[in-house]
Amino acid sequence: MAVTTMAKAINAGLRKALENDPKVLLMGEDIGKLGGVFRVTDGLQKDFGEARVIDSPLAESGIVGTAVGLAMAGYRPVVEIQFDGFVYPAFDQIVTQVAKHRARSSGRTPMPITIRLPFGGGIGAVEHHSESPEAYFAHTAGLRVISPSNPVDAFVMVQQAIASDDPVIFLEPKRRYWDEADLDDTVDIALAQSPYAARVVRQGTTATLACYGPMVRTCLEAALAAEADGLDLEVIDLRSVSPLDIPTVAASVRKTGRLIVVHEASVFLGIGAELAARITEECFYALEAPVLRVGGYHTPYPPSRLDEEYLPDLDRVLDAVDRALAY
Amino acid sequence: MAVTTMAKAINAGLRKALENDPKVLLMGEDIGKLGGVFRVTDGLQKDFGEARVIDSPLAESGIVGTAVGLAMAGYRPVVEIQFDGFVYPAFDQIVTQVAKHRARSSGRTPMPITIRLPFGGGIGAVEHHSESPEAYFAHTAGLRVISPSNPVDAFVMVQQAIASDDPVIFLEPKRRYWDEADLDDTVDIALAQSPYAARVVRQGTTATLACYGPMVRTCLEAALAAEADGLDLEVIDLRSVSPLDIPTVAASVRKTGRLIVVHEASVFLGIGAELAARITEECFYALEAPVLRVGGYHTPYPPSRLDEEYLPDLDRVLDAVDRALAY
Amino acid sequence: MTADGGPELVQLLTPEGERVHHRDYDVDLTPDELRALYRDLVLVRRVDAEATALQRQGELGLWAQLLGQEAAQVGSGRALRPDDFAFPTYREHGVAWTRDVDPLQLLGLFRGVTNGGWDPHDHNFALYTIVIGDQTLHAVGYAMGIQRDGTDRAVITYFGDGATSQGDVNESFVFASVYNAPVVFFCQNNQWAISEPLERQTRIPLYKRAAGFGFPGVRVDGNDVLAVLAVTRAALQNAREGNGPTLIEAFTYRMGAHTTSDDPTRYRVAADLEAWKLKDPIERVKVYLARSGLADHDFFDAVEAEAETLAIGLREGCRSLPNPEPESLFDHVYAEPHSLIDSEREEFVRYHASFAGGQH
Amino acid sequence: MTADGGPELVQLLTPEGERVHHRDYDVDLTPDELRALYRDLVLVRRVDAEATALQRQGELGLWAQLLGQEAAQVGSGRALRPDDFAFPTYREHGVAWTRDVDPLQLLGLFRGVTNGGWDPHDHNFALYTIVIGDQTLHAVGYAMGIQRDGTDRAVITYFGDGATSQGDVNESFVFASVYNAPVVFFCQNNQWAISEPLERQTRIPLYKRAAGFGFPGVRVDGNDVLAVLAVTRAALQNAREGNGPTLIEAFTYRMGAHTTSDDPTRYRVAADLEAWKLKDPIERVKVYLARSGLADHDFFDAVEAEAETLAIGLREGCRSLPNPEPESLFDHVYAEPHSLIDSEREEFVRYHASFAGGQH
Ligand SMILES: Cc1ncc(C[n+]2csc(CCOP(=O)(O)OP(=O)(O)O)c2C)c(N)n1
Ligand SMILES: Cc1ncc(C[n+]2csc(CCOP(=O)(O)OP(=O)(O)O)c2C)c(N)n1
Ligand SMILES: [Mg+2]
Ligand SMILES: [Mg+2]
Repeated sequence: MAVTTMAKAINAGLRKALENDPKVLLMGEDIGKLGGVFRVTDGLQKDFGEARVIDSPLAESGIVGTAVGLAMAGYRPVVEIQFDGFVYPAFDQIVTQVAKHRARSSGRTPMPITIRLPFGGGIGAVEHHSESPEAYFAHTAGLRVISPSNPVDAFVMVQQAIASDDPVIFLEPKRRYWDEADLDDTVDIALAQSPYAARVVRQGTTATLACYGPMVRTCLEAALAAEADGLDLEVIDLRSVSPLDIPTVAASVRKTGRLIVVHEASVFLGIGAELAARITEECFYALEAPVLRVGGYHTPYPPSRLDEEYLPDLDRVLDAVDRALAY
Repeated sequence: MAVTTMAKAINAGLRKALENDPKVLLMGEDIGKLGGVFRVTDGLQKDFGEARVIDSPLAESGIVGTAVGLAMAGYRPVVEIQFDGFVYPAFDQIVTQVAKHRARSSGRTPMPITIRLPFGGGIGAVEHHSESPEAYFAHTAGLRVISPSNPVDAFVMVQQAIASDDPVIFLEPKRRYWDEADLDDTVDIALAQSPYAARVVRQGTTATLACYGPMVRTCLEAALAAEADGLDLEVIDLRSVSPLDIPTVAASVRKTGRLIVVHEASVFLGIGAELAARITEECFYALEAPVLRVGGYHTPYPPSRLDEEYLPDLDRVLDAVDRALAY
Repeated sequence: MTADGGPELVQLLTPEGERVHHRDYDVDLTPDELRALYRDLVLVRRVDAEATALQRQGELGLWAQLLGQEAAQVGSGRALRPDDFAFPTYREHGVAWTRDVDPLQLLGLFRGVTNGGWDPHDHNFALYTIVIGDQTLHAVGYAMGIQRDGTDRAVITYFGDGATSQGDVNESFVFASVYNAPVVFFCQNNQWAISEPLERQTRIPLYKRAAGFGFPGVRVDGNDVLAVLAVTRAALQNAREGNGPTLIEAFTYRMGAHTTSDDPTRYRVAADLEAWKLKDPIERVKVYLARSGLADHDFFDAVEAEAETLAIGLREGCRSLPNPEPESLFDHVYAEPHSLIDSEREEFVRYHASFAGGQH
Repeated sequence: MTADGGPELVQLLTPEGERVHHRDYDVDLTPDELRALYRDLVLVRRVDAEATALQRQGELGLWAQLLGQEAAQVGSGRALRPDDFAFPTYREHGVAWTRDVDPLQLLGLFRGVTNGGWDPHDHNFALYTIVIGDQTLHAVGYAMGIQRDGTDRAVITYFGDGATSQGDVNESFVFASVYNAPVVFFCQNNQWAISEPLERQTRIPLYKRAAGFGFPGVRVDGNDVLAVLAVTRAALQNAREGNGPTLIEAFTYRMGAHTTSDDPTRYRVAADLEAWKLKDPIERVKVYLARSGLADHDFFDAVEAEAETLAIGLREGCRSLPNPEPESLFDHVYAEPHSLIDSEREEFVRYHASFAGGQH
């Protein structure tokens, strides 16, 4: 047990994966000596060598495309995309090859590839460094899309992603890299909870907040603040956005009657849309208000001086709760 | 007035755009002498020359990227992507540049680019020739995404797309290229209905079917068949999937109390998810059943011998109507 | 650009069937090996012709013909070791033949009963790749795997002249060069990308592209099976010995349409076709074998007969290729259980059962 | 690869300030022009230093330093005609200076008050492009527009050594070559892509990449403002005359960190830095001007004084750069009315008004 940041927890998870399976490789830009721009791979090239921790040429399609070939050759590539806004050059390889190749080969050629993607805003960065592209990947059959909200999950989930024979888009909430928690790095991932199961991180009765990644902390803070107004909010950390754990959310909504989905990504066709549609179908008679969504606007991510105006925060979440309760 | 196929109607629309504005250029693979693999640009290079109807090198990112530069230089590029499955190499240029550049430049540099994309399945093609990627573009702020369902709309809407100072993803329902209709090619597009307005193509009272592109004909056929069972279905041709014309759909749902959204794209995070979420919010008390969705499964588009099992058809639409009425 | 490939063209067997020598490349083949190459060429062409016919008869939705490219594919395919790995496009039926893929398995994709067709690992031959250029990066990645395995296997990847414009193909050159990967880039320059002539993709010979990335490029007569074999063997050997990638431009011609849906009369003149007919990849081998007394009528007749049998088997096999089970839609999308797939499959089964039940 | 750029390096002014001659390139500048170049170099370096300081003081969120690349940027920028068009990356502050972009406008993006900053059309200088390589295709497209306009303008696009690995950059080479577009590809090889040395992107000198695509490539001493000016002028002239693209590799060194968030001590040795200090792009010009009596102390002092004033103005201007209006989020996303933007803006206004109303 030691207090660890999320960045260090992922580093520890990667280290374990490299230790446990000689076929695991890390690939990406600046992940070697520099240890990545967020230092998530710090020290790994030194300890595992340049053949297993690979500084790639500056070409995302090339990185993912060669990862596909390495997977065909029996390796388990873990790709780091430096920032969310730089994943698009690799979109064809991800959507056309990584996602579909297993089905194309009738299951003969699995794609055990993990694509690590620091995502989300709130770090005062320049354009392309604050995006939330998860919906693109969640809409793509063949991919799994998960995101940890805390260091402990980060440590376990990154190892589960790497151990999976399915390709996993692993979304790292970059603004939570420095959040700390007590980490027991001896936990056996085989016994850990499935990364595709949502988790109720706060019990409540008034309404349900569903969120993932960076918004989990925001929603917990909102729930805490709401206590003052006598509101008892339930908070669910989805953990996986593809697939979605509908039963866990539905069970909560049957209890609270109200659901608010919160994410940084644009609301229009964001994860909240799918969750709203499904939960409404599952819990039609239990819902006392329509599922409300709090998220990004239908605009490019703005200059960072507008981070706070753009990103969902405690107040916007509570405003939605008020609107839901007004029904 | 002459009976025309959708392919020929688009050809006529492109011809008008080339005639009316010397800044309009067509770019794409095999659009010159061959006239495109669907002959949509047939004869245009012969009549307008190689400088305005450009056979591009085989590189989609290059085609869209150079279109961005041409737009900056004051031109109106109309890009043809040969098939839906080949748009992904251009995804970065579309999402990062075409969609965002106008906002980045505070409106100083518009992106009057039209990207023509034959989309959808049902033509018995090999892999990558039957996809429905519209949700990726609809989720992307800065783009407009529209699709005609018939030759007359195709003729008008392609000209409206080209005339727009915003970038437009123009989805051509390839399996309907050979559908015919009477076309009056003298219509003034300035006076035509906005492409962003949905159209009620069949009045009804029992339930509402919302659809676009290739599914409009399918839904009209379903509505006709349903008459026999005494069901009076209203059918809405959305025409635009980004933005969505919510008022028109909401008005219909307030009347019918039931909505079924139909599209070929995967249901999970497809257009139906957004429409379901919004209409439920708008018409919470008017809905007698949850919004139901009929669409593709969460799988890659299958080998073409499974076209019929995969694609929504009359029976699947009516099955959903039955389920909606069962509430 | 010279229509005949220019002086840099490596050739060991002229269109007239004359065996010539080249300062850098040669092959020393036994009569059996020479006859075997001829047999390959004839059978591969016959498979292609039969598949084209099957498409005309409506048994296939589409077919991408290799007519004219037999030597480029057989020559390079036969240069491979069984444990080498090959990454094809959608036109490498001749290479598939050299990798012992049953021709019938090639038809599945074009008939629409599968998106794949064979087990890549049984044949060290990847599935066909339709999206232009994608496979070249897979090849480099696979070669990076070989480097880590520490074996002396090599990889070959196929692509066309049009593909050289794709970013992915050029990125594959960068990665292969930087990592010195054991990969051979085999470009079949058949002069056309559907309707676009070579001039739409480059203004210099394609083999020169390699120099810009720091590895050797060579242009070989793609209709000369011996030259292709020699050049590809050398490149593979180079890769095995740790000398990194080579780009081979096989200068050839697409004698047929791009695919059975294409109409070349819209964009190219018959004269070119006539000129290239004189450079037929099979005829020159036949002449050489006959002239040099390495094969007689009986041999040629036997190969023809074998081709006939092969064609009949293919015809029958194609018609009896089973359609996929509807429910197979949901198979293999994921390796591990997936709640959405499970619920959609359930719903799918319920829905189809509703017909059986005559509900509709 | 030779650390000194090798014999192919075009140089007109040695690091020691000695004017040398080159068989292919030369410039004939008046004393005024030479002094103007020196002034450019000094002021540009000062702008960069001041911006770096402002970041340290928390006035900027980030800054990408050009330290060491002044000559590459000023030399190429001054080779342009006002009506030529330039496409920068995020580091071309020196080029911006030559395009009369107010240095203050460069800070907006790094302060986070805008994603752009200036009117590209006023300066014929595109907005900074952060996504590596994207702008090279825009440059080729713009050049295609010029061809259709029928003018003799030319385009230049900047990118780094790392960018040469991107598919888009190589596709831009293909399109420029095939269309013979009037564009100059100006690659500042500063030896590093963040922490990755040149060897991660190529195993041969970058200027040779052009040969693979059928157009000329030249390597110039990127720290020699005269050589850069001469080589870029020649390439632009070539483009104007319809001879198509040229790749210029400006061999230079990133003297600072990649950006203010970077820590180069993790990945490179101080010795390199020391070696390159001896090749400083400004010092050599100063020595040359002084030795040849083209400038005296008064001149050098005056430039220093001007730099000081510029810096003060920049400091004050930066602090007073206004934050964007919250509601401006919704401006300019679309040119024409958009129902979703309108409803979100309404909701946004309602929400913020609710605070004013003290509801929360
Ligand atoms: C990314 C992508 N864009 C477009 C296509 C459509 N297409 C299929 S084959 C082809 C031409 C390929 O030409 P070439 O690379 O020379 O190979 P060839 O067909 O001549 O063997 C095109 C444009 C595709 N399959 N993939
Ligand atoms: C597509 C993309 N991938 C990654 C990045 C992150 N990144 C920013 S600068 C940089 C290095 C660029 O190196 P180079 O091209 O040599 O230009 P330099 O910074 O040295 O001027 C990287 C990897 C990016 N901006 N865009
Ligand atoms: Mg070809
Ligand atoms: Mg660099």
